[in-house]
Amino acid sequence: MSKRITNAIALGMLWIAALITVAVLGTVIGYVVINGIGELSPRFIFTWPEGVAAEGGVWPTIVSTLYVTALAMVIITPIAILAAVYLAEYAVQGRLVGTIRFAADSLASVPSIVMGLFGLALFVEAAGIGFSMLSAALALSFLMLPIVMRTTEEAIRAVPKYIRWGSYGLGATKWQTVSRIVLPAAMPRIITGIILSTGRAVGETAVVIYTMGQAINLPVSPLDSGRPMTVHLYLLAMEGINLPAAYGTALLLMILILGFNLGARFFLRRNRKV
Amino acid sequence: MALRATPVPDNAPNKITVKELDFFYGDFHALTDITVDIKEKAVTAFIGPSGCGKSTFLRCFNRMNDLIPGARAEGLVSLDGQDIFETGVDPVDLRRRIGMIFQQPNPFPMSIYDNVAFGPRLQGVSKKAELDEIVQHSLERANLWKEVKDILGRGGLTLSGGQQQRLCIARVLAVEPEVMLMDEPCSAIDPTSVQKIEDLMAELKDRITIIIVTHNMQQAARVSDFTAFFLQEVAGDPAILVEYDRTSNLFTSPKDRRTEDYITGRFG
Amino acid sequence: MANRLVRLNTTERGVRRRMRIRAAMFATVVALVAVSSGCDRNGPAENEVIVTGSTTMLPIAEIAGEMFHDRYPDKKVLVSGLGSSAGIETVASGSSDIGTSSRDLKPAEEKLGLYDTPIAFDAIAVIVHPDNPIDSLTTEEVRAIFAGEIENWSQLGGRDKKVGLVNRDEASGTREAFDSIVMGDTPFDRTAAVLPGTGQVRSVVANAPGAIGYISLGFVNDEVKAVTIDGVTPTPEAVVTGEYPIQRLLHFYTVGPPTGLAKKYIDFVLSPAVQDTIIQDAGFTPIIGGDR
Amino acid sequence: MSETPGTQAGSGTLQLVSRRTYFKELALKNLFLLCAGVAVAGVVLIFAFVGVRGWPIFAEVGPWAFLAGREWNPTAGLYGILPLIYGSVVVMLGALAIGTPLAVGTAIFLSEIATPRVRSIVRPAVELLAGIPSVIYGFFGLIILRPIIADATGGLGFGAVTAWLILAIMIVPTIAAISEDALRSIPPGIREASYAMGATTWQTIYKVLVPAAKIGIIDAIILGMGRAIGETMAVLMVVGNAPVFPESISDPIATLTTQIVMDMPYAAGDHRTALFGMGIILFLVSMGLVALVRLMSRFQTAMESGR
Repeated sequence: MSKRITNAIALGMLWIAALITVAVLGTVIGYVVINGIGELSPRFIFTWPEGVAAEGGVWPTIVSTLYVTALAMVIITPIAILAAVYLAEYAVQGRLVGTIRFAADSLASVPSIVMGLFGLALFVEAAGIGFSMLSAALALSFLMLPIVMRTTEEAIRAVPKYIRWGSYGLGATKWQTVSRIVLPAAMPRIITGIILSTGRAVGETAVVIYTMGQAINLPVSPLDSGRPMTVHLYLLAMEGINLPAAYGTALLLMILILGFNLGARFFLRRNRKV
Repeated sequence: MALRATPVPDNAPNKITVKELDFFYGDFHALTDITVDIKEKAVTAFIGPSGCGKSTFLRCFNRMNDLIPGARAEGLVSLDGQDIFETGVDPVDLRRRIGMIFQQPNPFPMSIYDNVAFGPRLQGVSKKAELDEIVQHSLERANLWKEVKDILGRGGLTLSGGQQQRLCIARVLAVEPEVMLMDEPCSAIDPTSVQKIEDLMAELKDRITIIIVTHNMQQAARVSDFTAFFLQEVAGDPAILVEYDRTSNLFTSPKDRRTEDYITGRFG
Repeated sequence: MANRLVRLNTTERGVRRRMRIRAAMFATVVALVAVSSGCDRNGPAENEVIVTGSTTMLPIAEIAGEMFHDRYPDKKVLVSGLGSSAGIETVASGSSDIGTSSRDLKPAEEKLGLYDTPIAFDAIAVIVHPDNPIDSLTTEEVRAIFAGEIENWSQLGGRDKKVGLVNRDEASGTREAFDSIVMGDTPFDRTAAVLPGTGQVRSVVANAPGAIGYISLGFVNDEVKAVTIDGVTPTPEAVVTGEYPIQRLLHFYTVGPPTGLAKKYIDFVLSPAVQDTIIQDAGFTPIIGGDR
Repeated sequence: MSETPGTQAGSGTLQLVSRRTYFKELALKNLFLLCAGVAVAGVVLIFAFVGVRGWPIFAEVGPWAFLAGREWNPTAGLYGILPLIYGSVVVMLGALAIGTPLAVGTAIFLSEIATPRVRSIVRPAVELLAGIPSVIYGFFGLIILRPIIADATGGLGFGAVTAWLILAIMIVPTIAAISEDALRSIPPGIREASYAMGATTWQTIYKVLVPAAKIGIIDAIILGMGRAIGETMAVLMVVGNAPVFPESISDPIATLTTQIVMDMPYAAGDHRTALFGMGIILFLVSMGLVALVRLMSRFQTAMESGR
């Protein structure tokens, strides 16, 4: 076969691979939107599920999802950012840093079901926090930690050296340089990383199923249990009696996550000055 | 030349004294046996081919090299007679007294005002009126006030390259340094702005000791009172200080043949 | 404490059967029940009914409890699902007012002197694809199919088509009932697909020609065909008369005939307001006349 | 020099590092180190808490009976997880076989072929694919894909093949992103050199770029492998959950992850311990894959610096 034909066929295949990827995304989103759009109504969003087949709305599950996500974010953001500051600004390459990085990579790849079992064993049972927003948020924090850490470290490293020098040259201490120059300059990308990790937490199922409980409840205190949207969707889908509500929940979940993703992109584009 | 005030007298006090300085990056020996006295309230230029260690040397004065892992200096560098490498000396205090301007203009990603106020704020100045005064005074000394007085809230990065560099100078002036180190401050900006910065140096030197690293011999000849010529003769060997003299002497009657070769453009 | 318990339990509404409190929550709930019953029962407890027991019956007891509370706002029904045996035990020991059970009393438990009020039938239909020519099976045939001994419909005179077994998950009350009524000591075929929901069993059977599964009678619709068992068509009537074999009773047990608030609640559960709504929505067959 | 106008009062002798500043900076540094240590603590805690709960199963049943036992039947006291390991491996391999060409193809497309405009559509699409929750993939697989597979195979539609298709899509973003990074980190000069020698785009990709990015692509596949083994909800909803060695790829099957979710609601005693034991195995496998990736990058660095 001539060189040019081989080339054309091979490039065609690559096009097809990319097209399949985009088409699958389109199909999944389209399918959820088409089936779910009819369900969406203020009533569906703002009322409680009722009766044995969860007729009615999904309000408590939305609240549970947002509650646990916000709580996890509050817990993990400071820790992850400071950890990234350590790695990017303070650490000297060596065994310690190697260990920390390996641990972070390992955390990032822990199967979520294992994280769920861990949360159950440590927070729910051993620590006695019970099925609660707090237990779920703590378990989710470990999931978000490596993501926020990595994006923050990259963001910090992307701040030009010159800017740092300027600050040191003026007699700023390390912490003054980090807190007044480096972190503010890296903030848009750090926030983007946080938003993306938040999206991950919103979509997580296996971690929260064993840490938050499954009871439908409107959480008020962090010690309250609840049922997040993902678990609600899972139960509705597997039960298979009230599929319309499952489509509606799936669409809401998708809107939330796409919202987080697009929000992060938009935010980054608007603030990318440095 | 026209802007230069009276020549620096021979008996001007030494601001910085360097004796037998050797400098290493890990295993790499970058500078060896440098001995030089920097006169107060004069402009001293460091010239030499690229990679000859003149920037490294400059960064010894405010211990910026501390930030590079594995870098170490042996020998003596003293400021007003005090060893800056002495145990316990605070590099942060040192850097407040020895300001630095870099090759790449590096305003912080914040407003013009905040850029200039950054240093004073570090030192605990927080009163608005006081800061306003410092900011205005510093920008005036950097000849930038007229251009930016109405846009102080705008981001420092929105200025042109030359303006950015003058903003950085204003930022350094705001902390009232005794010495200003300038590491090729004009190599990344347009010629008109270069002129402005050179004028500025002449104005500033009656209050501040200035050391400038430049690869541009004409610039060294224009702005400096003293010039030091550095050279790394063999790749891999440490660089040395070949000759140090009044600029007028060094450019007109160099004592060392290597200096002569360099200034007449035979290499470098 | 009591308040928290209400939230924990009475809000467990939603999809049927998946509403069980997780095994892991077990200890917590037992503790909560013990504590709340401990303090509440000493005082004038006439405003609360404590109901514990069968997880199968948890959703109906709970939702009926909420409706009861809506009707009598000063009365509360606290429901928890601990399993039928625990329900019988707690009511006998006096730490709950009503014990719910999806099975009859074991001989040893009969000595406890509990009073039985059946509140619904749990009848299970065996379903196949509507195009499957097989219309009737015997209990033995159903058992053989689910044990994996009959692997092709041709063995029963049907088409040459592999049997696609659809089982429920082991936490399912329906599976528990089917296991005890149909399978007895015969183990299920473990190659069967295991689905954790009634609706999924129904929809899988509805579009796989060789499939067979079982669901509560109340969930049968025209997407699937419920076969006759031992010649009896599964209808509510056949269930009530006791002719249809795959069925069991759901019980409320009390210490002696129910009195006071417990009686009020039980009467409410037996009233059309519950029987015609929740009981049917949950796939159970109402008790008609309330006795048998 | 004190009479010099403009020089500030602080001139004169150099200040020593103040004790306050020194300790403040030191304390901050250690605080940051502590925060970084949370990652290490996380790994240790997971290992400890899942381990303590799961370890007894190795003692109770014996490691051999647990790992190599051919029957998972907790009600009968049989805790052999071989069928589940088998299920996990079958599901993972199939997903990789389908997903890898798709993902690497997409990565090559993005880095070598797509115009910036096309790239600006495809790349966010790949990233969004990563953002969709696994439960939605599972839902999609259960409602849309399963009936299609059922029609095609004549079975129920639950089984390895359905899981392959869903998982293949789910690992595309992981593999594609890392492969693309690897391809983009190849210096542009290498491409130009190849084109200058008269190579076609495909020859350049196949003979020059892919070999140059080989280690990065293998890393990507290993991480995709980890994702496939660890994925839970989406697989759970489409495999049929029969903990047996299936006769065909369209028969119900179960994996380590799905069996944990199926059994947790009612498991107690040894059964529950066994589920935690499966958790340890999953954790060790995922950590092992990460270690493998690190080893490979060390190997690559060694090779490059050796050259």
